[in-house]
Amino acid sequence: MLVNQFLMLGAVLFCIGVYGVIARRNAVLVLMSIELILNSVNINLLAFALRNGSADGHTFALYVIAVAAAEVGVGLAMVLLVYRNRKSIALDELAEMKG
Amino acid sequence: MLSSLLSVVAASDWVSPTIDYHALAPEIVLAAGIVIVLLVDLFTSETNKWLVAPLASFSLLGAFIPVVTIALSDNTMRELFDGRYVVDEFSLVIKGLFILAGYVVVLISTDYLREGDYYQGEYWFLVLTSILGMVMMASSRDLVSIFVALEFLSIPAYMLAAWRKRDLKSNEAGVKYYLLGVFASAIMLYGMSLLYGIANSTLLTDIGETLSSEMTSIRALAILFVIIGFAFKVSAVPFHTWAPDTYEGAPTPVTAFLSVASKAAGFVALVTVIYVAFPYASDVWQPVIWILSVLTMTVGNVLALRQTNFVRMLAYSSISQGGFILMPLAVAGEGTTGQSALRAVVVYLMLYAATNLGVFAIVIAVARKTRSGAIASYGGLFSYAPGLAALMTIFMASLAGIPPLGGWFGKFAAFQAVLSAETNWGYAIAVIGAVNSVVAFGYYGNVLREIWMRPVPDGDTAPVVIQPAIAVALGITGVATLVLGTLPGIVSHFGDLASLSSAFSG
Amino acid sequence: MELLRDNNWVLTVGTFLPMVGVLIMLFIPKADEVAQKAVALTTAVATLAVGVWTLVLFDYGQAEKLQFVADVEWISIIKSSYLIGLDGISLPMYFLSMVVTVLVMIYSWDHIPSPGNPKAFLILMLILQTGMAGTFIAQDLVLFFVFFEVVLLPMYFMIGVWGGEQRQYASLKFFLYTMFGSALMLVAFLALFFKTGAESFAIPYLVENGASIARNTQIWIFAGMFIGFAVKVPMFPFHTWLPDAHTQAPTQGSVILAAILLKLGTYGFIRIAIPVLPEAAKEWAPWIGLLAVIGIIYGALGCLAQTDMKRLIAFSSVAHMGFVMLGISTLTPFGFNAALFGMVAHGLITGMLFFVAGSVKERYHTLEIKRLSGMLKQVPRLGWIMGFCAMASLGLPGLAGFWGEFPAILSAYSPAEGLPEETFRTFMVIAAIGTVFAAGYLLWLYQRTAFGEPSAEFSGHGDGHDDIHDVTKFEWIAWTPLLISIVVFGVYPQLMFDVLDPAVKATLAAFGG
Amino acid sequence: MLSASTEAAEAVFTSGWFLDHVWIVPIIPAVAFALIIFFGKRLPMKGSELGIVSMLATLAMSAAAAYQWVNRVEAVEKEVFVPPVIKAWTWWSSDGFSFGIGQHIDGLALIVLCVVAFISTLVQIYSVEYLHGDRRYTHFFASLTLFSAGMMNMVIAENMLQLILGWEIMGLCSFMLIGHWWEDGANSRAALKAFFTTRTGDIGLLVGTSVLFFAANEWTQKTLGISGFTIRGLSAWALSGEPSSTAITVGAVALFIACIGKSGQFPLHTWLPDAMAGPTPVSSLLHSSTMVVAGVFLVARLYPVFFEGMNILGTNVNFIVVIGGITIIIAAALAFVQNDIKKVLAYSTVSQLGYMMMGLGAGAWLPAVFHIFTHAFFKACLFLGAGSISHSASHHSFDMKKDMGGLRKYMPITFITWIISTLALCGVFPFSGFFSKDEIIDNVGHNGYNVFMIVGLVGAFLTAAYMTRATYLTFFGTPRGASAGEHHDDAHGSHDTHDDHGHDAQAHDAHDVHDDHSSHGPRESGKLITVPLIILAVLAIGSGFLNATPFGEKWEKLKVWVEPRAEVVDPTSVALVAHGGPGEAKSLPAAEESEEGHHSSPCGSETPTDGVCVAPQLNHAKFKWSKAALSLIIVFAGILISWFLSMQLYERKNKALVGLTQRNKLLGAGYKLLANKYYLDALYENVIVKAIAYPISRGAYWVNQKVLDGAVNGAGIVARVSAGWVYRNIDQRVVDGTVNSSGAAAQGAGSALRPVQSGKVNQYGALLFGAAAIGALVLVIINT
Repeated sequence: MLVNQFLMLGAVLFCIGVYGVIARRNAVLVLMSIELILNSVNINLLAFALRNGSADGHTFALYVIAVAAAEVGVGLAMVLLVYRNRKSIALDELAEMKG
Repeated sequence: MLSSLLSVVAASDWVSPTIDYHALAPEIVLAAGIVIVLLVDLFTSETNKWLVAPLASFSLLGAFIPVVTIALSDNTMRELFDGRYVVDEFSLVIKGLFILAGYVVVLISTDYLREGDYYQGEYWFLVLTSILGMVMMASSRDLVSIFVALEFLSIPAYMLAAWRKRDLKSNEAGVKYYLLGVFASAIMLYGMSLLYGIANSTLLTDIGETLSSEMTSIRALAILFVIIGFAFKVSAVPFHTWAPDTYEGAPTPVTAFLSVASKAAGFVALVTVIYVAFPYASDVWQPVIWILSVLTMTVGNVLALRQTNFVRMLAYSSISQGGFILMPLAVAGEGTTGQSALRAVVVYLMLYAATNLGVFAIVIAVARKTRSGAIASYGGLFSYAPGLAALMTIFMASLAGIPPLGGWFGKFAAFQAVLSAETNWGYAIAVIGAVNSVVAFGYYGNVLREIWMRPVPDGDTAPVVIQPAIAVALGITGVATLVLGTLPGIVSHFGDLASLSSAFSG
Repeated sequence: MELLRDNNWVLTVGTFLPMVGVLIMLFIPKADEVAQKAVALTTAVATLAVGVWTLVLFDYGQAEKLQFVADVEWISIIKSSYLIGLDGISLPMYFLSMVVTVLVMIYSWDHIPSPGNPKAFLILMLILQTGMAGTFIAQDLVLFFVFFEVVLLPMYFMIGVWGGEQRQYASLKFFLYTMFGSALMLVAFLALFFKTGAESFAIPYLVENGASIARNTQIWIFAGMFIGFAVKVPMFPFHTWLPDAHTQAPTQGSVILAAILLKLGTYGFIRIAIPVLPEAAKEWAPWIGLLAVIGIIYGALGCLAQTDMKRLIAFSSVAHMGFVMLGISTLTPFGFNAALFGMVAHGLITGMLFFVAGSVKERYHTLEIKRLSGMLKQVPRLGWIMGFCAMASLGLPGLAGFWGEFPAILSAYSPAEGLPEETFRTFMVIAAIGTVFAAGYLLWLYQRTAFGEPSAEFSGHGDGHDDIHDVTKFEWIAWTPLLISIVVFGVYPQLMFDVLDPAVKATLAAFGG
Repeated sequence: MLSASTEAAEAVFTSGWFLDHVWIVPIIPAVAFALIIFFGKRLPMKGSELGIVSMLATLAMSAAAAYQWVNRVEAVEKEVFVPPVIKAWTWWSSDGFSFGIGQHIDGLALIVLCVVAFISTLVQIYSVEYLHGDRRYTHFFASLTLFSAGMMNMVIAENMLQLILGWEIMGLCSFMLIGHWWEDGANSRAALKAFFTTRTGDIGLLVGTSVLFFAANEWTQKTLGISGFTIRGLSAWALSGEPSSTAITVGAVALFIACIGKSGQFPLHTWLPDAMAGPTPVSSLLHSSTMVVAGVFLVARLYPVFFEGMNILGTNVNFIVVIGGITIIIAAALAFVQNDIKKVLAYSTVSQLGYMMMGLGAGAWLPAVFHIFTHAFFKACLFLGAGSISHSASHHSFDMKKDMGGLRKYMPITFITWIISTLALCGVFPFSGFFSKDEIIDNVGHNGYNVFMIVGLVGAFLTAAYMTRATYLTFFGTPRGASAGEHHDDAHGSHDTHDDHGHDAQAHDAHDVHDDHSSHGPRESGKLITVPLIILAVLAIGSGFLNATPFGEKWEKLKVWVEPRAEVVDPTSVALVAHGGPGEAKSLPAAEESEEGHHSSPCGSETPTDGVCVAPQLNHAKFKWSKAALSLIIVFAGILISWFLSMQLYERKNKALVGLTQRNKLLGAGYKLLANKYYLDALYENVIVKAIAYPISRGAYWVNQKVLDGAVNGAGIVARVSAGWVYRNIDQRVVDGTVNSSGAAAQGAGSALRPVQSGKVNQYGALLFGAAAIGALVLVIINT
């Protein structure tokens, strides 16, 4: 079974995604990094579903994909909004409020 | 491989599940309300947009009716979809809480929106959607449905936070909330995927049974990641960072909604997961929640002390209150403590909702006059708006936990639960909590000091006009705070939820 | 313990009647000050009437039993109930709280402190009254806690809104201190609840079952309660809120604070901490005694250092409450009686002193001892009253103060069995020395302010000192009952000891005496 | 035993209504006090009539009671213990300890009661004129009356608590009365000092009472069924052989400290001369004849306790006798250097109180009590005489050198009464002082305290000398200052200009009255003043014959009437506890008679069997004319030497005065005159001092002013300074600081944490995941 390899892949993707979220200043890149994490989750789910032989994982993965799409939609809309108001999507400039 | 999978699916004959429509009635009413609101908003002219707000409130009140009828029916334990969606006492109480809290949010939003000329129809749609997500959350007993419910309530909330499109702060609030929220839910999802792998099921009860055996590092990791997802939602330190910025930037009614309903939803999910999925893994989550709780109440408190913006202060206060709500969960796994811990959480949530919504109602009413969010702008409120000042006093005292105002009983129940464990960890967190409850008065008292003892900052002592909707909201929350404080017996049995905590009683 | 349930409406009515007054006042416009005052005063008088009726109904032959007991379900889920009752220990304090409220109301008729707003002021006072009376009748820990806390907010506002220059600081300090204590106290209550089998919060139940708790646990639980009550008393070193609070509070606030609020702490010791946790009490008693005598001397030294009259009186409270705590720390019925008497006596005397200080402030606009002089000449009646109170306060026999002080000293000679005799005898001598200090600071105060020629600053005619006048009608009405009580209890202390003694003995049954 | 007690029960002691109702006596003035306070100002005589009437009533009642007591005593044989007439009601009870209030009437109580009532009456009558027109006339009478109530209550006290009650009321009244003219800071300071000093002594009273109570209570309850506060209980206990020596010694010493404070004994005597700041009637009543003897009275009252506690008769030295002896000499020496006539008398009082204490300490109980009795009359007379002078002759001045001299011509009555009283004070036969003082000295020696007998004789010499000096300065020689008709404002400005917004008219009236009679120069005082003087003078002569030992036992009336008989009695006879109403009071059953006559009573020397004792067996010295002659010679020597020196000075002074008077006429001012008088007086002082007591009195005075007084004042300053330091540093910094800084710490923590909330999403994310990662790491490590 390739389950372990899939899980490793999932873990690696997860780490890459986390790194992206933490390190990237560009909002869109951060969004994409989050997508990476979600995909790592999907891989995990599918791998486990294969190993366990149940359909739940697949179902879950489908939900995740759907919700992720919605999320990205909202996310991009927001980034657009910010861009319209600030002409920039650099996240570290978004620090009006702090402390 | 795929074939084997398909054979598994094919092996069991597809049986259309019997659906208990009575049990789903609140959700159905809400969904219908959402659609109607959207449609009415689409097809009415600008001048008739005011119709939408009453519609939204009616749909909420309409959704409340079935909650009551189910509660009054003989069967208050209804399992749907193989136990993935459960309507029991716990969920009913919580649903009632969400719906009523939503109703109050609608009340305090109405005039705010009309005067701000914000996109009314969509607002109501999003609020109702989010509430629907919360209502679903209360019944979800499956990883998938929990996840869906969570996103259902979160995504509209992200948009609501950024509602004032031209306002940079609102944008910032939305973006921060969104990015961190999605990040946290991604981490949680990762944990869920691991859980699924371990238990080979997304059903919480199955997971619970699987986790009763020996703990491994991967299991612990899964549990931790899931908890973190909800800890973000309840803005527990150190996953709280979004809260102050979002609360400050978001429109005030939205902040009220986030700090009460959204937070409550997070706790509901956390409680569900802990009680149903992890009852036998208390070795893992108890210390985690203990630390979260201590950090949350302490950091929230000390940071709140330094705030000058009222809403931001409320954000930290809300973080700190979250710490108190977490407190009983930190020992929920000990013996029979689970039941009293659950009761404490539920009761605390109710009292906190009533009080905090009241505070926001006043904030909206006062900000309408002063056009400022600074705590100092409340100076001398007592001299020109004694009624509001008195109510604010009641709410602040309730948040500070001073009898006989609502909040005290929440704290009391929390302490009671913690101490009933009779463990050293329990005593320790109780003492820390006690000290924190004193520190908290530092900032609540500061507000009272402004209101009662300071001069009016700009000398403008024109009375504050209170719109009817706000007045109703204030009435509901004020009476609730007072009555629940003096006669806590009324709510306390709502927390007596045997079904959910059954895992602990045996 | 047998409970007498006859006439059990009387306590509830007596406690919550002020809230009816509050409701009525809420509907009277703010501008109609006379109506506000009239309603408030009527309510207070009606409450007092209920109190008098309680005195009449009280079965003095069975003062050791709880009477007028009502037991109604309240928060059944946590096994707390609305259990109220009155015995010989509570009765004097319960009644005193009503009397003081009425007197303060009368005084308020023409003494609403700046910035005015009698509506709010009087409403707060009525709420305060409910909280105070409730604390003394509550026989359930949760109920006790609720009432104990109810008094906090009104007092916070009284100090913070109607107080002196430093009012905001003082009020916050008062609040935080007390809240700190009561938070730990609550934790202790809950621990007690669980350690006695999580059956009930009822004090009679806990008294029966508390002794079975393991000794070390008792000590810890006692520690929590100790902090809660000691802050309220206030005992050294938790006393620093007191001078600030007293000094800054408006006269009425100071009076209530001195007369009743401080007693909530000592009452808690007597009613809850010691009877419920006898073993721990024995362990703690020497330390309480030590802090008490430190308080006596320290409070006296504090007094000598003061330049402000009100602050001096405030510090004297620390010393006087030290005597009360010394009596309590002996764990003997004798000491308890002394302490309870001392509580009432201190309430009357120090309350009266604060009234006087308030009136001095009103007339002279200062309480600086250096600037005051020759009061006896300018305002002879006020001066004499002040002298009388000073004498009562320093424990002159024949006036109420003595019967709190002397028996407390006496009781320290032979503390309860198992307590270190030598230590307590040392305390006794120190406390006796404290009485001299009391004479010192009070007479020194009196000599400087009342004797001599009025200072030039205030002696001129017509230049802004026209308001230096002698005792007014309302002051007389408000003060006379206090003054008479000081004499009556001083001449015939048995009035109170009669009621106290059986109840105290019943309370201390666990100590075999 | 049993038969004896039944037999004894048959012997009925007579009693009487007055004797049974002595407890009413203090109530009369107490009620009068209340009436004066509330209604006094509206009465025609401003309340003084109430005071006087109440005093007369008490006097009548006490006299009647005394008469009935005498009957009671004389009805039985000498060897029979005459039980006191006791009544007690429960005053308060706590924890089973019952505290009574009532009366304990025996010879001692009655003799002091009569003295108090008598002197109070006279002083009040005297005050009617003396304080005529005073601004606080009514208050003055109220205080005087309350004082009498307090003293009487103390005298009849059934137990220690009641005694403390009276004791402290007296303290309060003395505060009010000394500070009567409080407009002057010096007066109020003196009042404060007096109260504070006596109060310091009262620590001893409280501690002593407590110690004795707890030591005795068990025994008294068991044996007598009464509490350990009762006088008779404590007395019986003390003599029962039961008490541990520690308890009783500690108790006795503690109580004696209180007596030192109250009775102005060394080293707490300094308040007494200062207390002369009060009006003269006050000095006369409180600070000579009644209040200050309270300490002496306490020792006499609880004599068995002191007897056992101090081991009187057991050794040659004890605390009481030492203190008494020191006080005699120290105070007498101080009297020489006073210019103020009242201060001379004050020190004389201190010295005489020393005699009383010394007598008590040396076992001379009866002479000491007798001396209380006689001293009251002549000392009151002396003080009132001084008051008379200041009132009518010296324009409210008490300065003998500035404002007196030669007054015998102007004030014959005052002069004669003064001389009589002075002779009594000096102890000249047959004046009353002779009988009492000589008895003390005699008995002190008899009981083996030889050193103190010499002290007593020296004291007698000094007494004679300083009184002669004072007499000379006041009544002989040439009038000076105010007595010469001069008017100087500073003297009267001190206390009779009491202007006030509200009372201008009245005050000015009073002022005028004073000016009126003062401006006429020295003359005799009015009847209200002289009549009391005469009465007192008569008693100063006559009172001594009540116990005139030189004339044989028949004359020793007081011994029969007052001295309790030291017999072993059945416990029930002293154990009476009257919880009932007044009607139930009953005479005590008679006591068992001692079988072997009164001289061999075991009381005080060994443990009594089959009963209890309430009085120790004391010895009485046999009077011998030879000893009396010695002391009389010493006294006369004192008088003559002093007189001789005074005469010499008088001559020189006269010479000098001629010149001075001329200058005075020329300059028309008194200032230089006064200064020159000082010059002469310094000479006078030097002669006397060199001749008699320079080292002692100067030294003593220095010690008094610098060391003792300094110590008292210094202690006050130290207390105040240290209090200030403690307050500023400990209270405000440490204790309060801790609290405030914990608040600051919380806020600081808030500030420190704020950078975490940087506002940057990436950092938030990092924090979020960082925390998760740490948690994961820990969990993984734990669970693998």
